[in-house]
Amino acid sequence: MTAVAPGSTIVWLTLAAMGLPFAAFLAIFFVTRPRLLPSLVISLACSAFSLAVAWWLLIHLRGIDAPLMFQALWMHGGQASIGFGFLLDPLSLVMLAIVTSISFLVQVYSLGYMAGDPGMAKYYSFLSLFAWSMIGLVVASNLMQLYIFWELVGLSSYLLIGFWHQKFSASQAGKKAFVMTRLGDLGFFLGIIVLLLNLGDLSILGLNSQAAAKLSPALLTASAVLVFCGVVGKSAQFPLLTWLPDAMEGPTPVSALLHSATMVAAGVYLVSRLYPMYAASADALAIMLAIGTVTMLLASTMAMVARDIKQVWAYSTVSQLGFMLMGLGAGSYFAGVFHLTTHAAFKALLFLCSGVFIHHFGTNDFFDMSRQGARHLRIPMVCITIAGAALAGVFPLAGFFSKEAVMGSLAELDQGIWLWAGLLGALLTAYYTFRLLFVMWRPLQPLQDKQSNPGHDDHQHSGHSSFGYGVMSAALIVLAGFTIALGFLGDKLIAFLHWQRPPQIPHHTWLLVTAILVVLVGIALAWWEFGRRGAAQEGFLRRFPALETLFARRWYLDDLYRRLTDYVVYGVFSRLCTLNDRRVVDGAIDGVCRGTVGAGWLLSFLQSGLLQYNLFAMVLVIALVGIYFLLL
Amino acid sequence: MSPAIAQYIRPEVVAYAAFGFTLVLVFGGALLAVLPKNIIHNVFGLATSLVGVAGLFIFLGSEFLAMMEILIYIGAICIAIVFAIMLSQPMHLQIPKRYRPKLIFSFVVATSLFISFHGIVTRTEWEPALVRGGDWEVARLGRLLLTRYELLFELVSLVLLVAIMGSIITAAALGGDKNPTGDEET
Amino acid sequence: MDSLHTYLFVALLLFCIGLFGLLQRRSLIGMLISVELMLNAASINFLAFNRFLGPDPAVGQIMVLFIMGIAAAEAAIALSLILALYRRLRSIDIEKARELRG
Amino acid sequence: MSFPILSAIMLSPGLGLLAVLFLPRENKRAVRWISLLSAGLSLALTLYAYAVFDTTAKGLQFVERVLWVKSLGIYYFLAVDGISLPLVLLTSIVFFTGVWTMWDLEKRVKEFFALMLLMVLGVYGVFMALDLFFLFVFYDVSLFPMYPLIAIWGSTRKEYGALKLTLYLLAGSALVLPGILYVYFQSGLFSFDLMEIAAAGLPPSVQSLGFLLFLFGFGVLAGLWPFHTWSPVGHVAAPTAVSMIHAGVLMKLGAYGVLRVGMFLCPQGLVEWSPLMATLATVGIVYGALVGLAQTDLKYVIGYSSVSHMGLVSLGLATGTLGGVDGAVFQMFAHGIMTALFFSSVGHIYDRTHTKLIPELGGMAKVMPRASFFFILAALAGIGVPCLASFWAELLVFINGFQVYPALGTAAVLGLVVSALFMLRVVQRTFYGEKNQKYAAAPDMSAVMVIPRALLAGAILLFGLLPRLMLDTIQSGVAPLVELFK
Repeated sequence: MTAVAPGSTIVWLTLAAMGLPFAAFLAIFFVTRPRLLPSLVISLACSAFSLAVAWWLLIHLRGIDAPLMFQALWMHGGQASIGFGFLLDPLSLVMLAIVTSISFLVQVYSLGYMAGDPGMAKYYSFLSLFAWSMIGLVVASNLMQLYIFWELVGLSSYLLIGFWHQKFSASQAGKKAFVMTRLGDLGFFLGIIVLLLNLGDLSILGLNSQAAAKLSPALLTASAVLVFCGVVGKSAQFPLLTWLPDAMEGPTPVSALLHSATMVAAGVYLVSRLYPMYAASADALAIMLAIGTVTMLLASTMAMVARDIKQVWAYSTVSQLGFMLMGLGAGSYFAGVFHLTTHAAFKALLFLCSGVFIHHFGTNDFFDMSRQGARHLRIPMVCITIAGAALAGVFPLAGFFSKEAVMGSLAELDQGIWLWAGLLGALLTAYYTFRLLFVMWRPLQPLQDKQSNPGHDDHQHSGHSSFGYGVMSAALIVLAGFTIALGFLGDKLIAFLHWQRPPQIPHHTWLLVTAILVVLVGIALAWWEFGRRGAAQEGFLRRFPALETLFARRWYLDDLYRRLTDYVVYGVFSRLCTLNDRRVVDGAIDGVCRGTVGAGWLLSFLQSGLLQYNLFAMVLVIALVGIYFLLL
Repeated sequence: MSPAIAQYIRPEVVAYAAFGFTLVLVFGGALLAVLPKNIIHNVFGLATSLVGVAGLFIFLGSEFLAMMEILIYIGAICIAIVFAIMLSQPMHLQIPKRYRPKLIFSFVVATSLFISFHGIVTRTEWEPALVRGGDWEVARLGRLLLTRYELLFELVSLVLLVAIMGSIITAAALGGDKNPTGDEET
Repeated sequence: MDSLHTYLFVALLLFCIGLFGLLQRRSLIGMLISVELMLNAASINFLAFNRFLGPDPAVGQIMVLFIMGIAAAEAAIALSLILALYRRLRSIDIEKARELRG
Repeated sequence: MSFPILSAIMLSPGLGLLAVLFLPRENKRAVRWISLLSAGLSLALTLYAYAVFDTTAKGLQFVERVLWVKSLGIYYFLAVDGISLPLVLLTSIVFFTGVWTMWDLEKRVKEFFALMLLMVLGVYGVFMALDLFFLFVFYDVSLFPMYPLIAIWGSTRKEYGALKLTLYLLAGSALVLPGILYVYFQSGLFSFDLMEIAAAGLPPSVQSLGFLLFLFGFGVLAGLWPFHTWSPVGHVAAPTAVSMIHAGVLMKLGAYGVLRVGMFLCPQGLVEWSPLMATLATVGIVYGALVGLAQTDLKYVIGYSSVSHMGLVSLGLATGTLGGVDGAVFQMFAHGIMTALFFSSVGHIYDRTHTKLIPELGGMAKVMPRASFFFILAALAGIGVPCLASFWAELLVFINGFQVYPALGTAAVLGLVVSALFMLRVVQRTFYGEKNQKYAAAPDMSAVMVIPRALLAGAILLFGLLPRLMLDTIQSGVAPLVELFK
């Protein structure tokens, strides 16, 4: 697949789409931070521009048959020469469209949500920084540039999570997110080095085409797995997933933008970007499939017991990401990407609706929300139900089609276990989604008077102005539209992704039926325990308390990491090193000083006033020298 | 004198006897100067030893030096020492107690030096100078002192002058000391 | 009597006796006496070389004269120092003079 | 001969020193202005030299070579190539901002600036001199002012810190001197000129011992692992500008010494001892980060992070590959600027709150947003966030480190995660959290004082976004050097 040099208009437009958000960040952060309005205008204008460019490119390049690549030399040192530029092919165009539209919607939504927050300008500058790094990541032409923007995305997520840094928990969550993703990036970086040293060049097209040929299978799998570590870190997969639920400390629009649709999807995007390389090594796909499944099941169990609305959606994001990786691991490139697209839409919608509720009721716990009459807010309730249904995979909505695509790919695999895991995951997803929806629709003891305490969970702000509510609901409606429409675009997407030559995906009617059945069972279970008139709204897990605390404590992963860092890193290593530093090295040096001083003191005895001793010494020496020469 | 004794009074025997007597004088005096605790015996020992040394000078062929030796060493230096003894009061009463290890230690050091130097002396082959003058006349000595070694002569006198002045000043500095005897002080 | 070695032996013995005296003496004057002995030992050496090996007899004798002169000067100064020391320390015991210690 | 720009750069602090010495003590303003002017002059000249420097031509430029002592073969030989020019630029930037940061110093201003000017004169000399004799003389000239600067104007445990630092560094130079003499005599040329000796080449046995001497002699100043304990103690004790210059520039002196004298004269020595050097460096990286975790004093934290970053430099040098040495030199520059920014912001915090202890300092971001911004930017650069200068350096060093020593490379990269953890932990403990009531009244940086820090931050950002500005120059200097190691 040789790359075609794009026309100059495309070059300038794409570079502008990449550069403008960065310019906005610099302008807002350094210049217009004190004055709010100009900062908002700059940030929204740049985001709108990138959105327009993205959609124009998508439409304009709809029929292209070869990727467009433009690259300029950014840095060269020794044999590592790193280019900067962009690569436009169906995958990056689709992802670019998703990223820019959701970031624009979130910026619009934040006008309402963050109104009155003292650091709003700084918040928008960080959003622009994130937009720049995400766009840079999506259109990156070589793996190193992708890695650089990958790190920048991590940085902006750190800044945004810890936005309200007066709250200790927020700064703690930010630090945890950064360090955990950094741990993943460690593997990614090593993978890049291995690829660079063995392949010489890191351009994505080069990797996809020659990697399988040039690298030995073992080396290919090793580098694929190492790069996958980055995905595990960034998309919060099995070992490193505890940072995402904590990342909910950040403002909700941030959770909607970063921690549901775009940033965490970067990992899945990376895998699909290098899919030909991954497809070449079966073991890498197997590992991906395994980790995806484990994460999916683990996270959905955690979501079943969470009481905080954002935590539920965070766990659901982790599990859906696992689901996407299962799709990719099962060998279907289209399933992963399709689910990623639909998931971005409805998960963002879920978060934004929860944002409205949090903004309105000031509490994150959806049981209190519903008791305070959450069901009276018309638009968010309808949107959250649509999105919830899409998440669970109810028929007409986007979620159903993409889940069905993934299930289809799982069915292709020879071992049946993966399919069963997928179905179980679908069941659990349906259960915890509708658990939340039923609790929201049918509160147990609804407070009669609908007093609205407009307090916000963490910052003061005078009653939600109608403008704010209007803006927020506008964003919700647009996203709801997407959730509904996206489902039907499946076949157009698959054609687009495979350069107009879509592979024939076998269609199992029995799979379709079982999927629908499983979802209905999940909904019924949720209805039985939460929706029914006399339901106790406690969930069947109440009967197994041990299991419930296990899920609530995130399978004790957090405690493991806490113990690891506290005892092993702080306790053993740094104390050991400080001790060594203080005692051994310093000790040695001070010892030497004391030694010299002591020796000096000792020698002073020789200088006793007694003349005769000196004489003794002198004569004795002469005599001994004489005798020595005699004996010689 | 009976013939038995006569056969001993041959000139070389007399010479050896005389040499032996000088050696006895020298070493006896030296031991006397070193060993006894009483300072007066030491001075006396020194004097006898120097007389012996003067004798040796005669054996070594320069009578003038022997005379000089007796004049300077015994005449001047020993007398000066005696004066010092007298001036520093009844010190001969304070017999400083002998310090045994020091004694042994210095004996060891002295003998080790003796052994090493003796080894050196016996090992080296002393060759006499190629041309050797025989003129031992004192007049020549005087002429040389005032011609070739004139500087030496001046130097010695200068040193002596300075030494004398120095000692006077050191002693004079103490003149101001009201109670030279220092008895009353505690 | 007429071989160099005997004279060297005598001088060396005298020198070592003087040295022994110097080292074990507790009083300054004793030390002075021993120094005189050592100086005379040196003079004997000079004259012995003068008689057996020296090119010109006069030189040796001048050297000995020189030694005597210096010895006299030295004795003079030593004695005045001894007196000064006595004034200061009330005794001429060498062990007491320790001001110059390290 | 064209205008002797290098001597001009070096002597402008010299002239400043003379002028300051003749000024009356009370006239503090004049002293400050003159030292700032001389620093500004040397900065301007360096920027001009940097612009005029022709990156395509390999080898030395702006050469000034005058025979000084015929019998010993000592030449007044100043020249600059791709390796030393960035470091001269670093010195001028850090010195200029250092003098500006110490603008409101009140205690014995004249002596302070005189000593600072003397030190910088020495540093310029080392970076430019290519004659072993002059190199060593300037090396010691730059070391000696360190003692009075820390002992008089320092803070916590200043006497101990100053004494320890100076003794350490002199012990280091005590190793370097025999090395120089050893090389001088073994080469048999009876000339101290570095180029001549390198051209003539030394027998391998000489090279191996010579390299060892230079490695450990200069390594002490470069903060090589076992000899690093003086640097945190020294930095904590030193006043702001001195620790800026010291951590920012003097530690690079050591690394430059190892590079210019050690590796240039004894390439075989490097080939032979590079495993040792690489291991020590990697231990330094991980060790510095780990110990940094346990510190409570801000300056200690920065001190240990400098040890960790200097370990990176020595790892880069140890690889001996083009990319590795490139990365090492770039890291010297980037780390210099970053540490200078670190110390100037901590200096500001310390001057206003008189405490550097992290537990007491919580929530400073609200109290002094500007100082916190600069500190956080430096912290992010320290972690190696892309688009900031030290990212590219670390990238190059890790790639080549991994290529030459895979195991050490992985350990070094692991050190990166630990350093991220400890830097963020410090930032969180010091700046985030509730507004600090105890120091609420502490004033933030005045507009004038922001300019020097902004200059440093701008340099980090500029060379982060456009690394080729620096890398092309460095490459032209490193290329001829790397051939020697084949």
